Amino acid sequence: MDKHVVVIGGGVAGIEAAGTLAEMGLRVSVIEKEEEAGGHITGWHALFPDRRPAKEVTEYLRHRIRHNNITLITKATVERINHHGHSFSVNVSDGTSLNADAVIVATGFDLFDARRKEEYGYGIYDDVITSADLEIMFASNKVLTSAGKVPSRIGFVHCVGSRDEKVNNNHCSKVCCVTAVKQAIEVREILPDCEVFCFYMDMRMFGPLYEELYRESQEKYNVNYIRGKVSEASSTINGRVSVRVEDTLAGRPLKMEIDLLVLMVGMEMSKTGERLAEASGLSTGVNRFLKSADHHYGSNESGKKGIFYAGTCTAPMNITDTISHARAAVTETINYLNSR
Amino acid sequence: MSATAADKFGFAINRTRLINYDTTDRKVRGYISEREPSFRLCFACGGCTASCTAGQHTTFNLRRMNTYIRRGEIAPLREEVTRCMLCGKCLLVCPRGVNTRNVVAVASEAIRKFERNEL
Amino acid sequence: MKIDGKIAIWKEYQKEIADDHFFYVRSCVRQNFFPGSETAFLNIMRDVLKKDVYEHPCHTTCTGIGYHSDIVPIETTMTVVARQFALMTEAGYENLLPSCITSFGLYTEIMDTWHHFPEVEERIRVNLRKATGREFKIPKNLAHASDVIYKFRKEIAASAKFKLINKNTGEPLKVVDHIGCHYAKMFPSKGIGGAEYPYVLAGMVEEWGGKVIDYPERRHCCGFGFRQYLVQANRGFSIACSREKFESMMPYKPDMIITNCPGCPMFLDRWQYVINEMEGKRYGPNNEGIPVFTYEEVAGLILGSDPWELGLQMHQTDCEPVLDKMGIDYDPEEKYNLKKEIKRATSSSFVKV
Amino acid sequence: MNSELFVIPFNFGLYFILIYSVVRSTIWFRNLSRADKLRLQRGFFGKPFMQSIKEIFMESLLHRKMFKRNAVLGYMHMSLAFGWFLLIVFGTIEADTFSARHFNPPSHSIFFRAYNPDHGASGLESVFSFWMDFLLAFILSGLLLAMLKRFIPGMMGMRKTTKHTWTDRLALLSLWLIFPSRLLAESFTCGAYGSGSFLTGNLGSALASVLPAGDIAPYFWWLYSLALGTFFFLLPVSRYFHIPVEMLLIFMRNSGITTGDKPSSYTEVQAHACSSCGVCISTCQMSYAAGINDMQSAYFVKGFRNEKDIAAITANCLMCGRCEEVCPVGIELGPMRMIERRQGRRDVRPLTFSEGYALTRKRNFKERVPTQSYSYLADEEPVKADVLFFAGCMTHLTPSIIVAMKKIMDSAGVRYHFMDEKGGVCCGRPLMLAGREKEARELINHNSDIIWKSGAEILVTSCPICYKVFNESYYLETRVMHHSEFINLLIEEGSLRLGYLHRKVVYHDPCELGRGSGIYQEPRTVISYVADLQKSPQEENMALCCGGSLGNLTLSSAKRALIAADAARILTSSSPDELITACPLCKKTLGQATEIKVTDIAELVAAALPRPIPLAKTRTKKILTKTENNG
Repeated sequence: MDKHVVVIGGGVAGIEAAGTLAEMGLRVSVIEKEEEAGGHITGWHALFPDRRPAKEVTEYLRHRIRHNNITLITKATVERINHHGHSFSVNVSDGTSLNADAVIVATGFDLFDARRKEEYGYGIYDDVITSADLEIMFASNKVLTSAGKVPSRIGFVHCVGSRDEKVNNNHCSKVCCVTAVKQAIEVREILPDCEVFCFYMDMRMFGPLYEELYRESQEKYNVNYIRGKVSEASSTINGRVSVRVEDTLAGRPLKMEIDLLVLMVGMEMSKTGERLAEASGLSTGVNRFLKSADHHYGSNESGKKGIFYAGTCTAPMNITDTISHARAAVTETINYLNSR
Repeated sequence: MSATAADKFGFAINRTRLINYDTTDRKVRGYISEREPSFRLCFACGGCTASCTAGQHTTFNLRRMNTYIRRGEIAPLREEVTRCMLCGKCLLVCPRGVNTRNVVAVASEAIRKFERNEL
Repeated sequence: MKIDGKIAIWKEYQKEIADDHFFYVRSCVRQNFFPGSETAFLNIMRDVLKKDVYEHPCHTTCTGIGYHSDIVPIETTMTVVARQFALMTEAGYENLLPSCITSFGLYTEIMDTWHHFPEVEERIRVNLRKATGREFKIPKNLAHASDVIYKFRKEIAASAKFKLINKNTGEPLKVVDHIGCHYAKMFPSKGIGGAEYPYVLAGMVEEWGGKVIDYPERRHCCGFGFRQYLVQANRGFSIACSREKFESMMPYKPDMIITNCPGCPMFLDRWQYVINEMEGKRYGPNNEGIPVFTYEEVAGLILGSDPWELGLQMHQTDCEPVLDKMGIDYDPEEKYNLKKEIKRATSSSFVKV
Repeated sequence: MNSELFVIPFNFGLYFILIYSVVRSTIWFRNLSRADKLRLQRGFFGKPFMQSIKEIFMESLLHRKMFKRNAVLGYMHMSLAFGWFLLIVFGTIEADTFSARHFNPPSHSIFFRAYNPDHGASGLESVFSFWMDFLLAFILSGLLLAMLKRFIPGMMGMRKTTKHTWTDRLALLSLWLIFPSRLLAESFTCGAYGSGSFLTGNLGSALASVLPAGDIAPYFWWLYSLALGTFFFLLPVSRYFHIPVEMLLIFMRNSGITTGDKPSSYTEVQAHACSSCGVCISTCQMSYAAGINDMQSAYFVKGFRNEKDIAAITANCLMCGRCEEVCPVGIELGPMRMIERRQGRRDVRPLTFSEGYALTRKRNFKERVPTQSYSYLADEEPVKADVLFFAGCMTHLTPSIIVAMKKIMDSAGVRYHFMDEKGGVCCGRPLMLAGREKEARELINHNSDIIWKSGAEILVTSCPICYKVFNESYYLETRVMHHSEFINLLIEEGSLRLGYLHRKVVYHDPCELGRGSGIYQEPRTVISYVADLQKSPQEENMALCCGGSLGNLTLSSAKRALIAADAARILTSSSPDELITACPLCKKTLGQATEIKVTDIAELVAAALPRPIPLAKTRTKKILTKTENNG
């Protein structure tokens, strides 16, 4: 079957879709806006729930993309998908236009820009960082404040940019809770006598072994959990971050000085994805993610024949679900191409 | 608030209800966690309070007590902790397998010691 | 503190402020809290900035204080505000310039309500016509007095005689800026710099040589909240709020506090005395208390007007320490020389700059 | 034998221990309460005297209980104890008949061979020396088994051996030296003089042919005497003090003395009577099921005796009572542990070696400072009823039992009042188990008041824990019955018509109902009335604990699950259709540990009730002669 499929987005979903298509003998071109394919996972150090090194998965993906049926175009974005009869043409930002028999949209997500939650002072107070920044620190196996000091107390704020009408993101990003627990454990391993706090509204341990990780974080690593949404962060005279929250279980307001505040930033529909959807007439849901034709049995279909969705462009997902979703997208594409 | 302030001005400065985590004293929590490590496992679901025998006759709330202990708020617990009958129903209910009965037993002792700062 | 982070946010909240022909509406309480402020403002606008600021003799209170104290229903307030707009339209002005933060918040709220619910505006027009027979147009631009001073802070700095700098140490004065809650907390886009890091007073202070302090309880309310201080039973909350702020700013050893609202200077100033009476605790460098100023008083000071003419003697916490630091000479005996005050009050040009 | 110096260590040890034991026993006697003194005097001169003597013979010497537990184990203990006893007796007779004077000093008989190396030639003498050799062989066989037990405890039905203190190990070593050294001493002497019977003679001649027997013999006599001396000297601070003290304990027990609720002379005697034999460790489910081996009764009593800080191990016991059932010495382990639980925390300093010999112990019993108080309990409006049904806190978490009981009582036409329907007040036993005696009394008074005012004739409870405290600590005129007894009563009086359920079931005796209150038979008769009751491996007084016991304050849920799993596995080894128990706590704990359905006895009976439940007929039987129209 010498069909040609264009995969927009070279993240986990894009690579997996391309790899599977290539193995089935189709010609695939992958268009990735960054210098390198791999997606957000390249910045990650260890993955939940078993804290295996992220390198192993990036290795798997790097191997996957190296198939000779795949041509990878990096540092390029796609403005529009044009539909002519049974085939598509895709104009790429570097001026070229690709014809394709089918298109898989795998534009993925953007990490919420924590600056938009001004009250947490990201970008203003030195020791307010995001979970992604912390993960980079883990790569160097050293967790230090901006002043190079070893923190004696670290706070994780859940639901930053998720489940929050004020930043127009009412959806839950699913993976930040379990990431916070994982990072809390990693901090406690690197800094055994550093107190760790998680400020949460609900602990959403949705996947397999997630609840066990949560229990282990309490039992073995003595992580503290305070139920309440942090309202504001401010800097103190001794350069720490002062945090205000209501301990809703005690029914009392609470204030605490922290050396490092980690914001668990959520997932949003990627900006480039949004522009592409608009230009190509693909409908997006209330949470601005791409709207699948059917929640239950058509989550890969876009409602337009020949255009399929894969991965977190439809909804927040962990890596396991993203890969399965990508494989499902390939099946749908192959069925479509055969039935045509 | 001193009595003079109230009569001189007709009002006094309200005491803050804020828990300042940097100044609260959490010795009781340490005392309990040492003797009953499962105390850490509590995620405040309230199952114990729901099944509590004493809880039907008086204000005894084990979930709130655990939370207050974690925050070092010991004063409000002085009377409450003495009301538990150690009947053990909460043991059978706790989804996390916290040894709630031993937590109360150790807590009542710890709080008494804390009040007489023997801790 | 990453300053570029703040600047990035300040850029996002640019506000459109008219540059002349203002219709000035006074505050109903500021005159007796800090008498010199509004007069100083008018003189600065007219004499220094050469702006046309018209003050209609029949304009009234915006009844915001009543509305926020649950005494005056919103419909009545809206009708009074409509009458203010009518006076402005009749006087041929389009740029409304309220002196009070609560009024500014109220006008913004009402205009926004009318924007979303035109039928309410219609109903109010009918009310006004029935009550006074007047018609009104929605003001083209609404800016608070501190916005205007912020906008022309450079011009004021140009003709400034003093700087917010400690004369004998050369260090910029450490200034706490406290913004009235109704300025930006309800409509962040309507405040310069937004609600989290408002820049309206910070801009002035930095322009005039001072250094702004960012202390943890910066956002905390000063305690003025109408139903808090009006009702004696709640007064304890009001003073507790002020104390919370003082405790939080203490470590930074601020030299002065600059405010832009009728209530904040009043309570931040008066409550220092009450806290001292109740708990024997004084704040500020060497425990002399932290002087509290309105932005007009600060502008007046750096333009070199006589502190007593600015009404600084009305402050509960003495401002002399700041005056000494800035090197402003003042005559201590004249402070309470009322005879002179009465004579001058009856003279034609009340405040000479 | 020229020098008789080697006798000195033996004499010193023997006279020391004899005097010490007598003095200490008199002190213990003097410290008894007046009532106990009278009991003991009556015990010595009354009927119990013969019973005690018989028990001393059967237990102290023959170790009958050990035999019942395991023949090899029994033989081992019997050979050492009874064998040594006979050795001494016949040694004295031998010395008496063959020496010039009667009533020779004890050393004379112990070292008889040393004094008469060539003894044993004529008829009677050879009979005696043969008999003495036979006894020595008998003891040595036991000793061999004892050494093997150290390394292969399994061979004697023991799972683990006790971890001994260093004094015990030293005493053990000296005990193990005594008989081999006697054998060698006698053999060398016989070898030198060609005398000796089948054992010492043959061994002697074999040794003599190789070694200069005559010169070596004295050294072994010295070793023999030294071993005896050290053993006797260490007796008061070692586990072997159990030898003399157990006899005193038997007399005290048979004359009716029991453990009170405070440390007393009797608890002292019991503490010193414990031989750290380890039978309780092998029986304890905490050991073999949950892998906890530091809190068993052997260690508790040792800690109690040496005043160690045993607060932690005191609390970490299920109070199931299995160890008390198998304790060969018959120490009241439950009450002893409860004494320690009632003690408040105090700083305890373990006794040093020399303090071990002190004749008196100043046991400061520091009462636990009450922490709980229940003044908030409002007086409840009493409700008149013939039968009071007190479900118990735990039963509220197993509603199936309550539903079943209601069906049964309605079907039997019982006019009952469900006393703790709205949650009620705890019966007080869990508090008592945690040593909070005074606080429990508050709850007991509250509940007693309600029961008194209800004027009920029968108080039925579904929880054995409540049943035990109602029986033992409440002062009630009401007849207290566990619901299994009550159902049995209803069946006997014909108020309950029941069908037959063709189900193969096994019954688990809850600790507090079986061992705790002696109710073994009623539940079994009720069950076999409605279903096919099978035997289970460990039943009645040796029934397994489900692991959920409130007796243990500090056990983690994971360890409880291990015990429950092990108990459930054994109980359901005959794979019955259902596992029946009579306690809500056992039902919940075992329910989580096995696939097989775990139901309460009330549920089984309720299932056997004929469908539909007939209108209650008049109750004809004498106990509940109430004419009723409806339930």
